[in-house]
Amino acid sequence: MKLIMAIIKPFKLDDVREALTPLGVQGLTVSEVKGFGRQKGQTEIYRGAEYHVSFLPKIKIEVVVPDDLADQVIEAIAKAAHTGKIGDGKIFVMDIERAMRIRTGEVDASAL
Amino acid sequence: MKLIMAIIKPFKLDDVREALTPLGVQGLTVSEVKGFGRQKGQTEIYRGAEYHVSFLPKIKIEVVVPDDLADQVIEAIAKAAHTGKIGDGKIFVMDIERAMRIRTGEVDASAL
Amino acid sequence: MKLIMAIIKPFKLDDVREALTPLGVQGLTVSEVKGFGRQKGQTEIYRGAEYHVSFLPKIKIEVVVPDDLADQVIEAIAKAAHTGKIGDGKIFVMDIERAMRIRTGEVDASAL
Amino acid sequence: MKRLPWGWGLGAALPALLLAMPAFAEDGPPKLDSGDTAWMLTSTALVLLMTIPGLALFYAGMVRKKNILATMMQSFAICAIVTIVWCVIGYSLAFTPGNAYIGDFSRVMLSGIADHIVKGNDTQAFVLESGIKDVAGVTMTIPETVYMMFQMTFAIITPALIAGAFADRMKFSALCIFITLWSICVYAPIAHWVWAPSGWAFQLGVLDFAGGTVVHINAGIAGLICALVLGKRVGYGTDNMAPFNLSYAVIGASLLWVGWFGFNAGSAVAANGRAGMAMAVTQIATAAATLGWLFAEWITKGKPSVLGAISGAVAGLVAITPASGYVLPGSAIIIGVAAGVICFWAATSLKHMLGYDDSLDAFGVHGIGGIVGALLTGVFAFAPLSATDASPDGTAGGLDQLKLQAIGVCVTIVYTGVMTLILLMITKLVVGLRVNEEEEREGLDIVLHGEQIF
Amino acid sequence: MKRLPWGWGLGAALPALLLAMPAFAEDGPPKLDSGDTAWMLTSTALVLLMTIPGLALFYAGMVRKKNILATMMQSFAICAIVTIVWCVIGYSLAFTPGNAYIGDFSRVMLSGIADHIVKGNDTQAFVLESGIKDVAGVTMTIPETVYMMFQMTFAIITPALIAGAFADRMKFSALCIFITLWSICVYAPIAHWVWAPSGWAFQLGVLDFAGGTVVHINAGIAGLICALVLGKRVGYGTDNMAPFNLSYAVIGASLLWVGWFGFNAGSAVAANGRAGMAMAVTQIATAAATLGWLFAEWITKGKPSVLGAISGAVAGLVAITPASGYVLPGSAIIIGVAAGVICFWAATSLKHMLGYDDSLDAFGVHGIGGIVGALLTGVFAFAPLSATDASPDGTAGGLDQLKLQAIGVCVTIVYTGVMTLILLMITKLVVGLRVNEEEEREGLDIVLHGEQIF
Amino acid sequence: MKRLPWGWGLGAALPALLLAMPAFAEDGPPKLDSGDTAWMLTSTALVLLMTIPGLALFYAGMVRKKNILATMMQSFAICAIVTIVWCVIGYSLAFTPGNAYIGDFSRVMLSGIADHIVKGNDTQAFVLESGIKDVAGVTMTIPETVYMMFQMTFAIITPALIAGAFADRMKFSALCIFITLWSICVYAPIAHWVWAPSGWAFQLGVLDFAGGTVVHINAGIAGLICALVLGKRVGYGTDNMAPFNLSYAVIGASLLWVGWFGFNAGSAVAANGRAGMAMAVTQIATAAATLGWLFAEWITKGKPSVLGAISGAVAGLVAITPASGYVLPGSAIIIGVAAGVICFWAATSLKHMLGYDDSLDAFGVHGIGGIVGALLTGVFAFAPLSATDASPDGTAGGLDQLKLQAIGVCVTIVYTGVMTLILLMITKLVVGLRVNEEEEREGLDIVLHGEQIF
Ligand SMILES: Nc1ncnc2c1ncn2[C@@H]1O[C@H](COP(=O)(O)OP(=O)(O)O)[C@@H](O)[C@H]1O
Ligand SMILES: Nc1ncnc2c1ncn2[C@@H]1O[C@H](COP(=O)(O)OP(=O)(O)O)[C@@H](O)[C@H]1O
Ligand SMILES: Nc1ncnc2c1ncn2[C@@H]1O[C@H](COP(=O)(O)OP(=O)(O)O)[C@@H](O)[C@H]1O
Repeated sequence: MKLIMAIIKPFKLDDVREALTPLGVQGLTVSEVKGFGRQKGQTEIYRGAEYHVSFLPKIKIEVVVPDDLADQVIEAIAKAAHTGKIGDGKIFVMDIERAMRIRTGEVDASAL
Repeated sequence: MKLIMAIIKPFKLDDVREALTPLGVQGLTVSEVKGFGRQKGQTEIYRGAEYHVSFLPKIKIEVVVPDDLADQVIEAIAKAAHTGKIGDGKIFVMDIERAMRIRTGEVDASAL
Repeated sequence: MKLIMAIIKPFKLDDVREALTPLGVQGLTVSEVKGFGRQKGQTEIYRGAEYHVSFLPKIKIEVVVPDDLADQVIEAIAKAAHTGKIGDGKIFVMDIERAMRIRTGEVDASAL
Repeated sequence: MKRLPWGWGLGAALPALLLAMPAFAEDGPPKLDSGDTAWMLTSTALVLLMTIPGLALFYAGMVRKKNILATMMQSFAICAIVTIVWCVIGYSLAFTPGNAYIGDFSRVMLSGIADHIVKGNDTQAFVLESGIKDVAGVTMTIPETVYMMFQMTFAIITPALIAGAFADRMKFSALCIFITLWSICVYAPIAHWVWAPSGWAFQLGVLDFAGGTVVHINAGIAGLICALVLGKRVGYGTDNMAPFNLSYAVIGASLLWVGWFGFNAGSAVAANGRAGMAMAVTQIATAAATLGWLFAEWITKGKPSVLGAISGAVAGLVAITPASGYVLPGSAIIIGVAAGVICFWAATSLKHMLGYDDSLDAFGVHGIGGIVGALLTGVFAFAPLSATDASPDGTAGGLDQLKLQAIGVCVTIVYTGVMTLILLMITKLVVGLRVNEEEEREGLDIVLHGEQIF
Repeated sequence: MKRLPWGWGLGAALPALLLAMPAFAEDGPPKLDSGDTAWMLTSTALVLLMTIPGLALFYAGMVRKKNILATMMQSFAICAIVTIVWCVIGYSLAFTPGNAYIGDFSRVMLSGIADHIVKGNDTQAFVLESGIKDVAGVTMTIPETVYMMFQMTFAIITPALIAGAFADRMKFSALCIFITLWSICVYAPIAHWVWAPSGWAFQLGVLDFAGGTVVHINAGIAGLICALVLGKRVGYGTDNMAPFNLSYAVIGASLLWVGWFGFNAGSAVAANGRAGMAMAVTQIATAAATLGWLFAEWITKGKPSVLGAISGAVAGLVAITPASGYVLPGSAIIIGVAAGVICFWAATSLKHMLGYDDSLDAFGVHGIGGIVGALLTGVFAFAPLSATDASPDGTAGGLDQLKLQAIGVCVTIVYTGVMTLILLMITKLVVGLRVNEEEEREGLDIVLHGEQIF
Repeated sequence: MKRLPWGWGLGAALPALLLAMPAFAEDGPPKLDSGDTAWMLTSTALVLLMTIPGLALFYAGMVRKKNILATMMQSFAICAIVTIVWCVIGYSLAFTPGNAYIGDFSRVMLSGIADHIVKGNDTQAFVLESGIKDVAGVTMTIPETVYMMFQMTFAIITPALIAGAFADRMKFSALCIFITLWSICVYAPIAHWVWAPSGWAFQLGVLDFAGGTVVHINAGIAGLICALVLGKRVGYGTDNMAPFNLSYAVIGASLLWVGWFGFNAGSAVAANGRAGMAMAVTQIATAAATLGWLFAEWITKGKPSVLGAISGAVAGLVAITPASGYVLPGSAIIIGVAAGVICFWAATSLKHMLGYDDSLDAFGVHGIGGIVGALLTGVFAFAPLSATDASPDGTAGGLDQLKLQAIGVCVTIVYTGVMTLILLMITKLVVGLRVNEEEEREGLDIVLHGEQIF
């Protein structure tokens, strides 16, 4: 199994989720994160004190899928999250050794 | 070493932490996440605009343990986080190559 | 490529980011997390109900770097995040199989 | 057009004290009453509380996180802008005799407002002159400064209400220009029609105790036009636009409720039985509307929402506004329930049927609620409450009065609709109306003001 | 039972003006005073502010995130429900003569409240009739509408206080039913006993200036019964139930403090020296209680908490309530410190010893604080303050008065305890009292109202 | 030194009613006026609202998350502490005759404040005695309790303003000690100088209607000294110290604005034309200052910030405070714009040039704004407004009056500067002033109070 971790623009979350459902992805986990990258933030000024907002709000999606689904999932995410503007984000892939569904104790592929 | 990543129901956090202490787990990291899965959320209606809450609040626990402890830890988490109702969550296991304790510079097993 | 995941004290974030820039690290992702470890929290009392704050606020940095940069990055983080006091945090290293930049479709090293 | 002043539209200009202190007219200048002045000073503070922080919170509690500060800023900046506009020209245009359609320039920069001050104090109470021979002015028991201030708070909240319609997407520069123009060209004349003794609606006998037409229908229709001209928010209908922190909206609605006592009971311009009855029916209608919306929603959608309850409360406050000095508690319950149910339908069904994006339902709640209230005032007006010395019979509800009310409503709708459209076009030419799509996505807080909340 | 009215329980019905304007009784109908009316209109707004948004924020600031909106909704919905109940039947039951235990139906739907209105205004001030031959009524200087409204805000806040005890777990439908019944069957009679001239406690001479028994002991005991009947929250004692956003509680406590000036100084029913002294002792006792709780906590727990400071403030406000028109500043400090320290002990130790789960300490603060205040009123009452024309000696604190106070406290405890239990049982039969465990875990915001904050 | 009382500094002690009710001086004790009393009771509530929750929110909205509760606690605890200090000794030192520099002990523990109470009510209004033969006292129309309470709210907010300068780093124990000493040794004497008829500044003819010197310059300078003595916050200039939740600051500023009506219009000590004009110029200057800061920032920094708008509002409120009873609307606009622009410069440039860390700009807004206002009062005073029976010509602005104003400003700066330094040193000796670095990093909420928000 693979853990696909995608950092995307927040307003693309619903698009991405909808793109994954047809592929049979039944679950995923998202977190609010802040990203630092080529995309530059704004400057905030509070009574003369300037703070450059170098960290921009992003959404991190973590989804574990069977090996054979990984390519399609990556492609689907990349397509759905694409705007072509700087800051669209990244997709990283890692190997998952084991998975378990807590409710049933099922493991690996059937746990997803 | 293994990184054990568990997505659980929020109110189970204390139970899980208490279940890990006897095993000698001395540290772990948790984040608030939102989960999408088989468990269905509620519908929110704001003046006629309906939003289906497909993302439910979950807690993600990340704990790095020596290889030999992994099985026990997985089991302990699974047991403590179990309610038997849909949405109990998942446990994923990944390989960790290196670990370091920032304070002392200790590495690997002794860094945990 | 390696995913370097560092759990650090919140006020060290800017130092760490600044330490990484000279190494050529162009992006990273941070999340607010809560850490449980040797460092002990405070006790909160609300009208006689005591809650021990066992989880302390930490920042998790996730940065993906080419293999050859990993050592320097780890070192730089460790140095910048160091205070020598308990609770300084950990650095974990994982293997990343693939990476993709959503905007351009570039993959692996050139995606970082 | 020239009728006896018994059929006044009055509202905030209620000559309630003609009765209470008949001696005034007889000899010497009208006297100040410290109790009435105390209540009007308090009412002024209460109505200001409605806009800042009341409305600021009510509106900010319904938007997404990225627009919370910008939404609060709208109310706050409008408060500052309209204060200056009112002081420079607005008050003069609204409350000096002029003609039936607009006042004159005699109070520009509030000139002359200190004329009666001798040794630090007003030596006589304010008389709102009719400027028309044979038509008596409205004699009050408070200094002119206090009347001017009380009216200013009405002039402030009205454009601030409109902001609910264009929230989340209007440029701040556009807001500054549009609101300045609107306050002068729309608010001041309509206030003059209805509340100045020389105004045509006042003379016609349209009843509007505390601002159903002047404030709510006016703001509601202007809001609708804004929503139509600016267009829908980016992502409307697809993105999740759930309120970020509805608890702010609850605080805001609560402060609106409390502050509205100043709005309605203050419109008696005295601390007397009329103020007491206005406060009572305000409370009762608001509670009835809260429960009306709440149960309508509970029955049709399955759950009684908090946003529903507070929206109902505001709908009730709006609807009882024109009626508050004229109706009895029983009628207040009916007006309240009607407002709650009808506004519920307007905000949850009508809006979606018609397809405009009135972000925070300025039209659905204030426009519709104001119309409901203005018309029902014509139905339920209880004669002894509106009676005065000059008009001992008062005005009773009925078909005749309903017609007058309908005229008031229609003319207001047409005038504010057309003028708002013109002023928006002017503003568009000068600075443009809307931020661009990317800015809208990023959020107005950071884009317009360079700030954000956590 | 029938004594001269000098020993009235009075409280909010204080015949302060018998003194100030003795002419009333002599000839002509009692006259309205615009200054007194202004202050009572203001006081009404202030007391409403206590419930919404004051209490809504105070309570919402102490619950977990998932219950914040539902907790605010409790205060808001109770405000709407009780308004209608009061208008329909509550006011009539409480403030018409009836008998010693309950009023009659003469003011149902507020019928007759507009009777004295001629030409838009009340021609005479309100007299709270005793209905008993040879016992004078309480003559006021304000219109009846204002008195009715002022009393309504008391009727609103009392059940809203109870909600602190069943927060986090009661069904909203159960709340609607229970509060309606409670307002009619518990609040109205007790208000009648203590504040109507025909009430037995009024006649007996129980002192309760602004509602120690009627409001606080009443709500506190009802809260205790609710906590016992509903049972503990799921996870009580094991889960972390730390307040999500204590800053709301600070805002709420602050608004309670400010609003309480209307509650206590407004209970003079006039803008006079009695109101001034009531405001002063309210401020002083509250400050003393804040510091009392704060230092008690600092010494025993090592840190002075913010929740402690604001809880102390509320405890002080509660305790000075029955005493506020009768005691001098020095006594106010003693009452404040006593309330702060004793309520600290009740909320942090007694509750855990007895093991009930009164979520937000409705009993620990309002019940205990109310009892402390009611009894100390009997100790510290300063005769010249409670003196009137009819009773030129006033009532001095001492063993005799302490006994009367204890009778008032005990009867209230028993009556409200028993009745609350019965009404809860009825409600349970009709719709059930509590959400189920899973719903409670998920949180009332989403489960009951379909909404949530960020 | 002994001059006729026509040149009083008056401020909150304005003998406005000498004019309105000349009968008082002639025969019998001065009479209470219920309307004036109603307004002063209301004003007291409004000024308390400024501190809790107004200032608590304004300040808490500008700090980082970890210090939000501790910042609110500062305002809340100061409210409690100063209440007791004022009751025990402060009021006596400020408002009894004593000598030109300090009052006496005749009102310690408010002894004698109930002396005129007969049958529950004050039989006569309060006269603020001069204690000097041939110099008349200030005769009021309200009870002494009300005057004492109104003044108490001023005594509360002044030290609470200072807290903005040492926010984020002072120990709570140090705060308790320092504020107690400061209230007695700095606030009480300065209030005596300016507002007691025996005070030297009063006699000299320094104009300070509602507290430009006594409240704002005083607090601003004390804040500057605190900032210098305590030193910069850990991480100042490097860490991100952006406000966590600026929306709180908007609510706070709004409540300050509304409450300031009580502060300024209440300083007329009557519900009359002077109060009306004071309210009007307060509103106008505040709006002008809001727009002044806003546009200054828009032009120089590119964006109009919300923090800028609300800071401008507070700067305007501060600057109009000493002038509010003496100037006309046109002057109010000038004072407002000047305050907005100058305070913008002080808070954004001057502070950085001089390099002190005044966390929330207590000095930049209150100190500078107060000085601007105090001096411009001397320029713009309009004679008919300050005129009275005793001084029929009033005081007109001009070089002479400007000099007097400058004297008032300078002496205040020196006295408060030196005394604040001494009291800080004493406090440092007793408990230390600052938390240690690690505690400061962790945040005062958890370290000092053992609590935190989400
Ligand atoms: N090396 C990296 N490791 C982890 N996260 C990264 C890395 N580089 C970029 N990111 C994340 O991806 C986001 C987008 O990157 P950015 O450089 O701004 O634009 P783009 O993806 O278009 O090149 C960043 O905000 C950050 O969250
Ligand atoms: N494939 C997946 N990848 C990542 N997270 C998942 C995945 N499937 C489920 N989850 C997480 O697990 C949670 C529970 O899953 P769900 O399908 O609702 O119930 P259950 O675990 O009982 O099957 C989800 O809310 C989500 O956070
Ligand atoms: N085994 C672990 N797995 C995951 N995170 C850990 C682990 N041990 C510690 N951490 C994280 O590192 C943080 C610091 O650890 P702690 O034991 O308090 O101090 P130190 O790093 O100085 O030994 C913890 O708060 C937690 O977030």
